Amino acid sequence: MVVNASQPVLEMRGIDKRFPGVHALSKAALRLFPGEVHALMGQNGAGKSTLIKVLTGVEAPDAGEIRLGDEIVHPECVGHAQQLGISTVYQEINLCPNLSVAENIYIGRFPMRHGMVDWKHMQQDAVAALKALNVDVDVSLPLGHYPVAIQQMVAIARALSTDARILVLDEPTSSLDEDEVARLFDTLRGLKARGIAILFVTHFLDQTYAISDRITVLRNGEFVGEYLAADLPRMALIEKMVGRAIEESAFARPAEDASAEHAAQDTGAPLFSARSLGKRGAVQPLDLEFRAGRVLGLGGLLGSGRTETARLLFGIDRADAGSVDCGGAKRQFRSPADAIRAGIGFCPEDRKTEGIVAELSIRENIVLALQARRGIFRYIPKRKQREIADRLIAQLGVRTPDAEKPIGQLSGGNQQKALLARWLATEPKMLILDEPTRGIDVAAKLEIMDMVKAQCRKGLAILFISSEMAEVLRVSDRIAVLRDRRKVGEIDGAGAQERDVFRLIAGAEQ
Amino acid sequence: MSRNRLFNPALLPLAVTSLLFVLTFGYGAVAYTGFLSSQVFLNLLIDNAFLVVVAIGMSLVILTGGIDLSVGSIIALVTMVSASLVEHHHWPVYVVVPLCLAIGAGFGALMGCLIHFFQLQPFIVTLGGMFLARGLCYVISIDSIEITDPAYMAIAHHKIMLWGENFISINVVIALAVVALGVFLAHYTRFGRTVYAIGGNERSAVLMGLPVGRTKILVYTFSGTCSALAGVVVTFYMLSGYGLHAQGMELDAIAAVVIGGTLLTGGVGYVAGSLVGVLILGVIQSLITFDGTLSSWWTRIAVGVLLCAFCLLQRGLEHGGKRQLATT
Amino acid sequence: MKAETMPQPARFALPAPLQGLTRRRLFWPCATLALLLIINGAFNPNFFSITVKNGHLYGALIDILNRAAPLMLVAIGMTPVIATRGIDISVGAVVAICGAVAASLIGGTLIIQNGTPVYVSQTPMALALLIALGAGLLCGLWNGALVAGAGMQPIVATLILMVAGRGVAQLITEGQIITVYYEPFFIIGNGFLFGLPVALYIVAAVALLMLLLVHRTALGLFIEAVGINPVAARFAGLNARRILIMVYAFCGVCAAIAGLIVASNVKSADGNNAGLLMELDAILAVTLGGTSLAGGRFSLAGSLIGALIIQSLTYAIYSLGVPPEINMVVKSVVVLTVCLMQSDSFRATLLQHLRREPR
Amino acid sequence: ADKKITLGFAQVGAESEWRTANTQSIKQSAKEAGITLKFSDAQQKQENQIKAIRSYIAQKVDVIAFSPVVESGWETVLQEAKAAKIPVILTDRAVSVKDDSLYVTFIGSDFVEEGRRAGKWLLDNYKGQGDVNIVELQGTVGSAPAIDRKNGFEEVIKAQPRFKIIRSQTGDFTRAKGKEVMEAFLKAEGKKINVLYAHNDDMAIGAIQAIEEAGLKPGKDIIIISIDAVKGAFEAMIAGKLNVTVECNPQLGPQLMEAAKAVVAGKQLPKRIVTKEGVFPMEVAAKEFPNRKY
Ligand SMILES: Nc1ncnc2c1ncn2[C@@H]1O[C@H](COP(=O)(O)OP(=O)(O)OP(=O)(O)O)[C@@H](O)[C@H]1O
Ligand SMILES: Nc1ncnc2c1ncn2[C@@H]1O[C@H](COP(=O)(O)OP(=O)(O)OP(=O)(O)O)[C@@H](O)[C@H]1O
Ligand SMILES: [Mg+2]
Ligand SMILES: [Mg+2]
Repeated sequence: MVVNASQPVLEMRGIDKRFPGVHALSKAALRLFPGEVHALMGQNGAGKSTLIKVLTGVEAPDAGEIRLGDEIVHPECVGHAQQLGISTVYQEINLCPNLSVAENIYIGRFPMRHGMVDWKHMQQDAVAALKALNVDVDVSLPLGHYPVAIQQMVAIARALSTDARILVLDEPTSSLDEDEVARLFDTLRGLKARGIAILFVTHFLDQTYAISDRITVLRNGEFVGEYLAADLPRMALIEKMVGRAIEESAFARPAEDASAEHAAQDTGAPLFSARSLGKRGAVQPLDLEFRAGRVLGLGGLLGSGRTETARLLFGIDRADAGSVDCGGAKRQFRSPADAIRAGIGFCPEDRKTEGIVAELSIRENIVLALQARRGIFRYIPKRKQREIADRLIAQLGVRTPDAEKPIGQLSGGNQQKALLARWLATEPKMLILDEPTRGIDVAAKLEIMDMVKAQCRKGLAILFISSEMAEVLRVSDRIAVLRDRRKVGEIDGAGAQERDVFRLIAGAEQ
Repeated sequence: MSRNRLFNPALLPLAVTSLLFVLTFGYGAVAYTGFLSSQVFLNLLIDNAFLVVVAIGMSLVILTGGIDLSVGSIIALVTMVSASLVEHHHWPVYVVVPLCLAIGAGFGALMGCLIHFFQLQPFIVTLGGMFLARGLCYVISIDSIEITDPAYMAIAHHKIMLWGENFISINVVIALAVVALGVFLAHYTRFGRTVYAIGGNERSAVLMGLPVGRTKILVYTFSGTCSALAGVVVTFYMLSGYGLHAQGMELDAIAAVVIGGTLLTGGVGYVAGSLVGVLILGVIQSLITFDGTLSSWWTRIAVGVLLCAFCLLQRGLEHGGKRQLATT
Repeated sequence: MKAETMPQPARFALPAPLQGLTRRRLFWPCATLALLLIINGAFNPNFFSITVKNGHLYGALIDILNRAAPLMLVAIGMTPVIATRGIDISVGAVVAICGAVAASLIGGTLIIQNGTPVYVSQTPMALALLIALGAGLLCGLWNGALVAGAGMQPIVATLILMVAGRGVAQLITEGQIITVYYEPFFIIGNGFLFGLPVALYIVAAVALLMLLLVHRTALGLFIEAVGINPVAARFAGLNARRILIMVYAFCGVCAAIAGLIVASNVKSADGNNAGLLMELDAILAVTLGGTSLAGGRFSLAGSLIGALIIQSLTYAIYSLGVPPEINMVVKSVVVLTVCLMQSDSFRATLLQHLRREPR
Repeated sequence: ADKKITLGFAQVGAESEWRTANTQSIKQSAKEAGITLKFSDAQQKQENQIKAIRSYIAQKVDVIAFSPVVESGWETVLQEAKAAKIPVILTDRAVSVKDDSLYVTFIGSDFVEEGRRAGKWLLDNYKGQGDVNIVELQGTVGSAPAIDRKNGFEEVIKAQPRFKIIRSQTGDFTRAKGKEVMEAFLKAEGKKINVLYAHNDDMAIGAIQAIEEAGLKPGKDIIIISIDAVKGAFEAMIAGKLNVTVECNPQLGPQLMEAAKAVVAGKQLPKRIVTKEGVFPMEVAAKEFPNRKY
């Protein structure tokens, strides 16, 4: 380890930042040494992203100093920070969906030839850069054609392709599956060996311990401490982040509810079932059954068609084969509104573009789906809206001064909770959760999982999609496995292991 | 790896638009005698050269997600300034033209600065610019000023003979040069790609460290310069300065750009498409004059209906085309 | 920081969250309007005087309100359209169409009744007005269908009606100015009720209706959601298309009412000139009122104030004796100044410079 | 004639009743004269007119006629017409070109002269004593009739210093604007206004409404002079609300068709064909009204 290199490349001290109504950072501090991977940890809204934005000149701090080597610097804009040798992947994917994949990697520093952008050269470079991350896509297509995970890989490729002294990665792995993460970590280790300092934010503790040398913890915008990863046990880290102790058993798979009533739910008629539902070019016709009080997990690798299945179920894309059976009635959902009326809710994986309505308040975002179902004229009075919003905010622990704040100003994890609140407000019969824990901190993840379970117990059916296989295994009663947009099998969730799923996936290969 | 494909789907709108132009022209050729001649096609270029020039500038602005309503007025202002300098003060053409371009650039840069530094909406700022430039015309003179300067006359009357009796004017050369410049800027320079990035997502462009502010100001400067150049082209075309020249041209330009396949929300489109857009507007007009039986109001209705039919067809074809591409 | 807190005059108490919002949003438009009125008053001593003439109030302020009525209506209609990220540049043409429809249906034929000549309407007036409003609705639905149904870009979709609509209006009037002789029709644009112009009551009614719809139903929420993030709105179960069509239809109806007021006011319909360039003024009014053209949050009251700002400015130009040649220059300078004043970053820059000056 | 003549006519637009009457007259008389008419509407844009003329050249019509939007800027396209040996007739207003062989003849009225006549009528018929305060409603800023009618009028009333234009503002040739501007004038100047000079009848009719609403008697408290002599003006005169209107004759059709035939037959035409135009004061309105076609 190079951790003990004498002098830090970067030192931030006493950083203060206020937003209207929020004290996002107060006396936050951070030190980065060359050749280390440094994890910045903290709960949702702890101020991690804000600290990074201050570092890279997106937000101006109200107080504090930033020292790069011996110099005090005041990064004015992202371009300036890049010149100073800081390369960043921001939390929400900040790329241009209309530009080609290759351009997204190289824009700002195109290879030029005769004063013109050298497209050919650039595309070759882009293919190579992505190959290093094991991504094989047509780099000449617009980025928007690809799912979030690919976009995230492109963002990483962009940051890696600069020669920076400092690499900042704000939750780069939130949509990636394990293979990709492993590949990314290999690359990071290579960079580390070259003496590059890497700042890394994640909510996956496994990943934190797999890659980082040192950990800085923030809580409520304040600096809690800096630790060597090796010296800080997992539960201690959680305690530092959350500010209170959490029992280890909370992370285990909850005990089975073995009541007779519960067992009956597995045998009776399902609440909803997809009957050879499919769409050409998207998903091969498949059957899925959703039972009250049961979680159906959807397993599969990146691009296996999980999101597309969810979209078909929710009526976003129109299926060209099959139907959804709701309590005996065959339905073909033509729009999300149809699905919602049938009692389905859907938390999309890309919350920025498909989930939140950024400039509207949290309250308005929460009641939106409920109000949409009631129509224009059966208006929920403001007072009632506030009641609903406040209740759900409290229930889900959304960190916000009040419900009238624009949802766009919340930290990512809190946005996700607010979206969940939107669907719980409609009291659905079934909830589709596509990557619901993306970007959510450990404590909140537990809360959300508990919520999911609690709702389940009240008779909600859930379709659960997550790139984190462990999570799927932990909550699902049954797991359907997809491969190449085809269902290849279904296994019982209880006692299932990761290798069972992988065996299914591999089995389909022959 | 870039997969080989027969056809790049991003080019579909452009192809559809071009196809529709050919179809429309073909219809005219069948329906009206005298329509099927190369000079009728060249006349489209001669008569719309200024619109082509403005539309190129406008394309870049629209690609950033902005809009420039001041173009028509800047044209009028430039014709007025050149006419009064040339006629009343006897300045030579080689001084007047660069000066006019500088005025246009300055005007555009000013609007760009307002938009960027004070976060004003492009629509309003350029609307203000539109009123201002038009107003300044009348400050110079409310009457039209005729240009009798021999140099101007020579340029205006110069015919570049192509084949047989067919000719184009110098304006056409200018317009095509601007198209080439526009295409080059948009697709082969950092500036151009930044324009697209801003249109795609301005915030992302900032976070990618691109020079967003500078590019936005430059885009309006470029559009201002194009408008000024279009003004010069108009001066050659009509040999007069007049405060009422090019009224409502901003809408024609916007329509041409949009018909050319560029999205008003920014980030998507081809600069070359705007040339086709202009040609389509031109051919609609030609069809109506060749018909020559429509009353004033039926003329308007016909233009509207053709525009509508055209846009619907374009959308339909694109939709169908996308499906075809998706299934193959 | 984006939101600048500024000193605010104390106002009547509103519920706390509402207070903060209205204050910040409408402060600058109101200030601008006040300033323009003061300038008007300074140069024209009679400006604020209101007398009673022929049993109704008479004065410059009444004129401004009365003249602004059509613009206010169109601005009310335009606001939700802009909130959904759209734009409707066909309103001027719709004004012309509806005025032409009403005028040509009503007309006025001279007959001798009990020895006195009276003008009677060719079509019952109520029916004629309904048909005119229906025409407006139809225009709006057409725009809505093109935008929401065919997915055309709003500016181009409405450009079609802007071009063709004027032709339709002229077709109805056959290029003539249709003069109306039927007295009851004049009430809409010229009549007075309790001393105030009837047109104002119409504006108030439409504005009230819209305010009710926005604040007492979910319409406001839906419009804003669709304007800010149409995808997310659809995923939340909104029928974005239906909302778009409604919004354009409403805009068409507003323009139709404006058309009736204009036609009634000059007792005639002019297919070519009625409502000419009104779309620009309406868009300007909406923006001056603080609604962003990028869609999302909107303010109806702001748009009304915006319309009044424009009309006061026009009035100032007329009554101050500004030579017509520089009308446009004056207008543009005022508009740009107002926009700058409303820009937070401009005020911040200005304040910085002022602070730097030695005291 | 053995072959049917084709006439390409590029109209300015349909911006006013006057223009519509003009168009109608041309269409009507083309039909009567057995001439094939190719008509196009430029919507007040010079570039559109030029395009239309180019397309007439491409269509090889026999004669081209047009009402120029402005005087200047026609050299290039007229030379093309000349090169194609197509004769050109101007209607309504002249163009300024160095080489006047570019057009055959010009049929039409003279806007400056109309302004002069309006001024002259005022000087001859104004009865009151002392200073005369005139307010002027101009046409669209920069448009030819607005400029010329203003100049003609001013030229005449300059002779008597007691006639003063105290306010002048554009009313865009429309009733609505005319009314709006007049309202503002009345508020600002009150009873001081003696005379209103409007560049067309429409604005005068709008202004009359404003004057009535202000409680004054148009035609008596304020003398009203306007130009064009459209039907509406006659109605106002019969009602005693408008004092005089100067005719600007749109019925150029018959003369144009005659000229077209003569040109094709190779006859020599005078460079300027003047149309018959009158001045109609209030007193003759009732008698003249039945003769009005537009
Ligand atoms: N532009 C803004 N305006 C107002 N408040 C903001 C803004 N950006 C962030 N905040 C607030 O600052 C606090 C810190 O947010 P930040 O995004 O830094 O959290 P985070 O630690 O990155 O959380 P997460 O893990 O969810 O990404 C939050 O309470 C958030 O609501
Ligand atoms: N490694 C990859 N290389 C190329 N294309 C990929 C890759 N991974 C995913 N894709 C693309 O992703 C699309 C499938 O996305 P979809 O979102 O349905 O999958 P998913 O199983 O939900 O994955 P995710 O984990 O991203 O949600 C396909 O169009 C496929 O082309
Ligand atoms: Mg964050
Ligand atoms: Mg997915």
